[in-house]
Amino acid sequence: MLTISLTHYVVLSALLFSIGLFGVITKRNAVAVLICIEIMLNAVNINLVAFSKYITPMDFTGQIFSLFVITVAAAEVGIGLAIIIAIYRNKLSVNLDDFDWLKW
Amino acid sequence: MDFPILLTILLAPLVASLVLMFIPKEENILIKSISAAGMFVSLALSLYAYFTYNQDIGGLQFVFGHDMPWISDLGVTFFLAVDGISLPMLLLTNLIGFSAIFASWNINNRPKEFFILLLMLIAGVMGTFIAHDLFIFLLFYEVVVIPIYILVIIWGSSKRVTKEYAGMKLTMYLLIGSGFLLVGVIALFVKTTAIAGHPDMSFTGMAMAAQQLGEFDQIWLFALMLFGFGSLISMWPFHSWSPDGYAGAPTAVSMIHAGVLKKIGGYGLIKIAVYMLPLGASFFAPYMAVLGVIGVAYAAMGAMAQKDLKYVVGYSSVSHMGYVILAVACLNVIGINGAVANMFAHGVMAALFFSMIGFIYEKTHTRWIPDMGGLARQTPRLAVGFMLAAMASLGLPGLVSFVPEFTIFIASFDVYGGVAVIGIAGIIITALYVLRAGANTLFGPPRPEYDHLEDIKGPEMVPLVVLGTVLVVGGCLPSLLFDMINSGVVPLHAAISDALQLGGKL
Amino acid sequence: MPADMFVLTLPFDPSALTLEMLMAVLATLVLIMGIIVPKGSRHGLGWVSLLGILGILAVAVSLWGEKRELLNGMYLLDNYALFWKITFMTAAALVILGCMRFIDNMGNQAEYYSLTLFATLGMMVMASAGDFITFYLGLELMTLSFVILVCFRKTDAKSVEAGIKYLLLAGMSSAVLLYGLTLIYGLTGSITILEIGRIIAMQPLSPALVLAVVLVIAGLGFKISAVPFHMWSPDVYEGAPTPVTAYLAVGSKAASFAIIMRLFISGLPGIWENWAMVMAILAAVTIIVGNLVAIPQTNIKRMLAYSSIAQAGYILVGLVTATEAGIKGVMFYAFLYVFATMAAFVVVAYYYNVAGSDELKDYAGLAQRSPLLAAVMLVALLSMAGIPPLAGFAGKFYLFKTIVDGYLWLVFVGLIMSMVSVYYYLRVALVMYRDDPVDATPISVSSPVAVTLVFATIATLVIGICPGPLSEIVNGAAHTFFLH
Amino acid sequence: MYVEFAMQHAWLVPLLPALAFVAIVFLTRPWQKLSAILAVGSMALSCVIATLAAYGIFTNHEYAEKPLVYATRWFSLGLAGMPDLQIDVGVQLDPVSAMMLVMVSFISTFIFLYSMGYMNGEDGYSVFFSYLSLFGASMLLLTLSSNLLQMFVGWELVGLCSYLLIGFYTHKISAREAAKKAFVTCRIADFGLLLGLLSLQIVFGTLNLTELGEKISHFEDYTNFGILTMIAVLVFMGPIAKSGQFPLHVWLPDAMEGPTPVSALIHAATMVVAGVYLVGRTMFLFHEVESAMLLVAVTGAFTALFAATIALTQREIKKILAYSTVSQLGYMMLALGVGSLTAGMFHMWTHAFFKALMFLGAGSVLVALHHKADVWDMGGLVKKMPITAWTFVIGGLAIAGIPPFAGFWSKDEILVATLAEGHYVLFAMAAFTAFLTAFYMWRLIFLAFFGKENPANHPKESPWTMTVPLIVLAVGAIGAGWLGTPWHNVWAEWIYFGHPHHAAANYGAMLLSVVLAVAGIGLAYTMYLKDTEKVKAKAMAEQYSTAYRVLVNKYYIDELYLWFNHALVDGAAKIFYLFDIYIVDSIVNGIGAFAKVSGEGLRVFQTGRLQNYVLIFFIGVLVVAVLMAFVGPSNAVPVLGGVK
Amino acid sequence: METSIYSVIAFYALAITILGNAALVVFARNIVHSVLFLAITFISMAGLFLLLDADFIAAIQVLVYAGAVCIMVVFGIMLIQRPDMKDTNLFNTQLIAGTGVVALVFALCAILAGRTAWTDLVATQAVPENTIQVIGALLMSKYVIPFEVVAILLLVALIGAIVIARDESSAIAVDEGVKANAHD
Repeated sequence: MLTISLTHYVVLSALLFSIGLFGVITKRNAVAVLICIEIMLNAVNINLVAFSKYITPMDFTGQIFSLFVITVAAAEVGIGLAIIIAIYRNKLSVNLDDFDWLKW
Repeated sequence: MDFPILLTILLAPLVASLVLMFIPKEENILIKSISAAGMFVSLALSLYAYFTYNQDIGGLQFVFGHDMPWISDLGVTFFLAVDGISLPMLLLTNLIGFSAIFASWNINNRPKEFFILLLMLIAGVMGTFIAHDLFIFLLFYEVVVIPIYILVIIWGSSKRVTKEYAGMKLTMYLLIGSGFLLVGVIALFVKTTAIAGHPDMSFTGMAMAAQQLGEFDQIWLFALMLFGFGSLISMWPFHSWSPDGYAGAPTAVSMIHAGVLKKIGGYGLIKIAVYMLPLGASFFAPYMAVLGVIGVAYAAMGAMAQKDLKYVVGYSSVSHMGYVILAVACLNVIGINGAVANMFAHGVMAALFFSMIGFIYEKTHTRWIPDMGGLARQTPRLAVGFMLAAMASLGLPGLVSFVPEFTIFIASFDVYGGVAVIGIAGIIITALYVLRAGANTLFGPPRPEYDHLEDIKGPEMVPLVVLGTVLVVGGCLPSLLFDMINSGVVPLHAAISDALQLGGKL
Repeated sequence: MPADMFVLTLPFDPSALTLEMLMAVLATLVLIMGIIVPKGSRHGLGWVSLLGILGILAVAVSLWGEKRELLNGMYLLDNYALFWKITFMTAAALVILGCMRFIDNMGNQAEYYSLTLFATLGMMVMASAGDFITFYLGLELMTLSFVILVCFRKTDAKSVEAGIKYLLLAGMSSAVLLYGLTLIYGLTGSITILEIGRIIAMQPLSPALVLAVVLVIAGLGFKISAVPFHMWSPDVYEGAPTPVTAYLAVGSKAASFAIIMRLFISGLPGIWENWAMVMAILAAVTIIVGNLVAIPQTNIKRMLAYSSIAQAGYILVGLVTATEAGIKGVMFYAFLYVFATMAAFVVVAYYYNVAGSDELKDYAGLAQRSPLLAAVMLVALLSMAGIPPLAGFAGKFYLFKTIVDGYLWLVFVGLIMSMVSVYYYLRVALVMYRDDPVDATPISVSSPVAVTLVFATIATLVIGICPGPLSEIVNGAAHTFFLH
Repeated sequence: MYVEFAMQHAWLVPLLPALAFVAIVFLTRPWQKLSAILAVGSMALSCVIATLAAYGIFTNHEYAEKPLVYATRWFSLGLAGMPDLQIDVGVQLDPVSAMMLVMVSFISTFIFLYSMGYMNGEDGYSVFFSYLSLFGASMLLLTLSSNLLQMFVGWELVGLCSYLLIGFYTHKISAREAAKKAFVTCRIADFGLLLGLLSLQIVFGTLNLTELGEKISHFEDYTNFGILTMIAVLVFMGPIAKSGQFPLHVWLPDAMEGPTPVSALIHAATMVVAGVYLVGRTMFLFHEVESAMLLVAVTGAFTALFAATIALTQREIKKILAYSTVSQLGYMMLALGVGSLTAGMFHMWTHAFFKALMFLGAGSVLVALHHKADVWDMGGLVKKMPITAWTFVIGGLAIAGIPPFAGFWSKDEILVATLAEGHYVLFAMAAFTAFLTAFYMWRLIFLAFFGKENPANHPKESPWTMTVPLIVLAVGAIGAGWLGTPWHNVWAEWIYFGHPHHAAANYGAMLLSVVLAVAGIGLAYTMYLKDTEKVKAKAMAEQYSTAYRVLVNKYYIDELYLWFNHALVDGAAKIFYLFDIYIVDSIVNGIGAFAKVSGEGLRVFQTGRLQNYVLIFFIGVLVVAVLMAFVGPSNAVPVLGGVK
Repeated sequence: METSIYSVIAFYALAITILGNAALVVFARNIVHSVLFLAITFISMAGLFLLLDADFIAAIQVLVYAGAVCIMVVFGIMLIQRPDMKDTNLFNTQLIAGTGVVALVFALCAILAGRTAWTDLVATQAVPENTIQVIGALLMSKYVIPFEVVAILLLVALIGAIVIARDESSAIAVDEGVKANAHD
């Protein structure tokens, strides 16, 4: 208990991932879903950085990986917001439940 | 290299259909003439091939492309060749194809597309009979299905079932069947490659390896092939596409389908399934015999209950194919000879039947037997054709189907005794329904509403003349047909009986 | 360890990146030209992109046989990668050539073409990727480009809806994928696929690895739209502009397969037994669901979407045995799938310009209005169904022959369902051929489209009738896969 | 020289009419007279050749022991050297076939000639002659066959011609139905025959008559002897229908729907005796099997009696003749069944003449009366149509068995043979039949030709083409029997099975048959000629009304068959068909529907809601995880495979 | 293996902050609040990264996430949302099913990942002090290809954002924007 091992980080990551996932599944607002995805990606980053420290401390692989993940995530948010704006223009709503034109 | 006669036979209709694509669709007569010309080339060449084939030597002749690697990692070569089994089938295809062109002479609704598809269909069927490579065989085997579907949905007719339903049922049935077949073929390929050490998909090469397979493998592979080919040849209980399909299809398609396409099933059963998997064949032979007999009796009874001419012939062809299956199940020289010959005979007869029914339908706009009668007075030539076909159907001696049926009876009675008797009894029921249909259509008091009908004439006579001639000549001189088939069956039987002996059967 | 050590010791040969660099330059060039060229003549950008792709394609062909390994296996240039790149570029070239008019109607040509090219670049990176980071970035480059392309018709509610669905689901799935990848990284301490392969073969199977593989399967299964991770694809395919759908269906899927094979066959062969069965089941479920749900569809794009789901199932089959023959089958099938899908979608796109609808019922009488379009459509669909003598048949033959021993049931499922698929393909034929058109005016097919269609059709036929040459090439490509 | 030529080229006999058939169909159909002449001419030529060939046979006694056979391969299967199946076609000339050849071609020639007049003005005149030619060819082929399958070919072809000719008046529904009935009835029997042939081929490996005869007589596989019985019974099924034996006689009376020359030729003189001929040809088989012989004999005797009783009450002239034919065929079978090929063939020979004569006479009457067929409506025709009437009377005497007319000698031969074999019951039946025959035949003659004239009729004697054959046949009906008188039995020297047997003249039997014949004629005379108002006849019909009804309705056998056909066969067909479309097809459609429904069902998951998709995605993840983690490869379901 | 008591406390404190705020992001009924909690989560994450000797990543985390992303999101919200922010972030109808599935997914992850013997894999070395320099060198050498790709990816994102978000009515203005950005 009083030592922090890699497992702690892994479990923390899993928890965060699940919270993000919960948001993705249950939130109505598109923006909220978008940020919940970011939370999931952050969970991944926890893993990466933790592994980087514990498993490959000399290689920085995980850190660099997480760097790229952050970058991509940011880009994704940018595009996501753009799309949300576009869809808001079309439907005057950001409620995901309203977007079921395409189905069956 | 010699003149590639088989390739020319195969390509002539394809070239014709290619030419048709560039003909304006209003050129009605030109379109039909080109189609006829294409088929004529094929027919003439296949007749030439038939009569120059050296029966004393036997085996594969007019070989083309056996050294032409096609897909080297599958061991596929573009191997075209004919032997005594495939040559009659090739000839049959051409006879019927040629007749079918003329049977469709009155098609004026989108003729260009019709003839393009028809020629493609015919070429596809021919391909299956001349391919001596399993892959190439499969290539042609399924290629025919789609033109048929389109032909049915555009030019077919809706009676008891809609033509859309009929076409789809026909297509789906055959495709599902071929799906199972394909599983078998792929598995066979993998297993023979393992045995032979190198891939080889030519019939002979594959058979040599396949015959060494263990009994269990042979049995399940044969089961798959039996289902695939069986549904194509409308083996009971996989027959139900056949009557509906024929009823929905336009004349030419019914002719080709009942005439030759179905025969691919029997042909494949003999030249692929039995040849390659003799142990499987001997395991399934009794079941096949039973199914064949059931098919004969059941379909004949079904035919009795029909009032639509095409349904009568549709069921009847199921019934006749029962004989073929029964014959194959005998697994002896006489039986297989009979099976092949019966396929030939039934092809000619069914095609003639359908072409005549087609003309009747074209002229009277009905196929409903109670609505007809006395046509023999109004359209005597049509009646002659119809009666010829009917008589051939009931196996009248002097027509081509008698001797094949006789040989089948001999073989099956010898091998299966009592079971075969039920099948042979089919000839009685056949006589009943064929005569009933024929008599009620052609004889009896003529109906005034058909007084204005014109008898068939000109190009419409071609099916009657061509197929009728074959019916009679083949009936009087069965050796013309049987010597040919026999030259193919004897080596095949020798191969399988060797394999059976090795496998401890027989 | 001093940082400059890395710099000195790592082998790096920029010439191995020729194709990618050329593609990046081309894409940027098109983008810039879009700004320079006046709006009225941006039509020419399509031709620029096309010629550029063809040029790069030529370079790719000339590179055939090269075999390099950059940065300790982080970037691999071999015939395997080259073959995939050729596949992507062929698809891109076809979609550009075939849909120029559609794009012109949409506007923003410069952005469209450059994004298409960037997406291609992403795929090319994926095909060559030897490590997780390169792979992930290639994947995201491709995905994000596609996201933008999907909602390119932003005034169309369907397009934008498809866009948001794609973005969110893709983001979510990349998170899942990444989670899996990080676990693998954590377990092996490496992100280089080949090295991972070596390490995992020596390790006992740990629970985290199971989880990682599950998540990776899910994440990549999303990209190839394997059931049950496929849900996005019908909606997105339907909503996206048709050329995008086409490219999405082909390119995205093919690239994902390229990387899946690298990842699973090179990276996880040690636990082959574990994932092979899952792959087999996924393949079966995908084939079944894709084909069955396609049956009741009324929108042709949606139907094609389901059919392409089923196609993914077939391709998955090649993965199950993790052998060279399987890889070869996948590559062969993917290549021919390009032509069939492109042909079908180009027809759909072209017809949309004429009829303004993608509903199946509006295809009535197409055969009479334009025999070419109808025939191409039919050929394409039947090739997907695997009807000989079209390419799909040979492809299925190659795929299924690998799994006869051991997974016979899957052969049954695959082949029977492929025959079932003919049912809904033929319904299209039914509408096109049987019915008479409401408006009988013939459709004149512009020559670029005609060239595309005829080329794709001929390719489909040639590969089907004579698969030998392609098969040899693919054999060569698959052979290099195991040489690292 | 000519004789030698004819014997070596006997195959020309069937070929010539066949060529005539082809020529008429393809060339001369538009020219009616030419067609007719072609048919008659070719048949006459055949007749000449046949006669010459027969002369050759009957002048050289070794042919009676060893037939002249020449044959060629028709087809064969299997290796060339030792085929698995070989069927030859060829010619077998021996006294039996030579006799039959002459009879058939001779009678055919005259009936063809008769038809030229009879059919004058009918539609399809040429077609009629083409059919006749085809029939002639087939019948002669059957006669000459050296191989049972070849014979079967001819057998079926005559059946076809019979079908075509019965249904010649295509516009008549009754003709159509009768034709169908004839064909189908024969077909049922042919099924048995075919099975018999198959068994012969399978057991003995050949169907050549001579070889079969050889092999069967040396067949010593006694453990398997039952098979011979079975074969014999099966083979006999063919003749049962073809020769109108009970219970498959039903088609023959109906066959009278055809033109009268057809009835005369096919359904009296030639085709119907093919069954008798077949049994005669395969005597070597029946001879080996006691029980089969008995079956033949009993069938024959019963049929003879049975048909004669029906004939008593019939009113249509041709129906009466038809039942009489059935009855006479029964005689022939009886003869064969008691082992006397001689007697059977002899009766066939004489019967051909007098029955053809009577049919032609009936045809002549029908033409004159515009096809009014009821004998009760006739009467006194002898005045207007003397040739027809008196030749008919000759026929009547012949059939009744009044010496020295032909029928007497042959019938006597049969009775004697039956008695000699000790079949007393059969003898009694045959004798009683003789009485009935004389009665019903003379009933016909008295009613039609004598007595009061019916004023409604305006009969006129027929043209020479019709009367000449009548006269010729009348001569035959008188003299044909003289070949086989008990005192100088030329017939028995040539036509026999086993050894020629010269039965001594049995005067008792002779006397009995004459007495019975005279009694029959006398009874007919009293009832139908003397009693001008036919009171007795009517009274009898009323007194025994049940019996009368049964007889008039032919023992209700047709009704029984009709019921069987409709209720059982058609009913079963209906059931099969319904089974097909509702069960078999439903399964097929059901599978299709299942696919569709499951497509629809699976579609429901595609709600269009993004977050549903995420949910399903993760459910998928869970399932895959369970599969991988807990099902794992070590304890994976073996069905799913996975062995590399 | 972190044994220092401070790091243990720090870990738990950060973990609780992260998880708590992440939960608040999800449960907040106001979207703006959610974003605020998100920012806190991100910043605490940066703390966690520091704890893991990844100072460069921590910096980037703050800059990119807490700075750029959150601001961008707020901007986005402001552009589209009505002035009243109440109840802008509600749950949908899948709450129960979602909870179930998520619980299972968590169980799966936690069990499978948590039960793994990570300690066997742990390396003994420590992380070098100077991370930025090494990372920089690595980015330019070993990870040069991903680095270039990510550059292109950002360009794509840029184009995309513009293409999609641009209002067609003011197309000219956006065209200018594309020009400006394309020269980057």
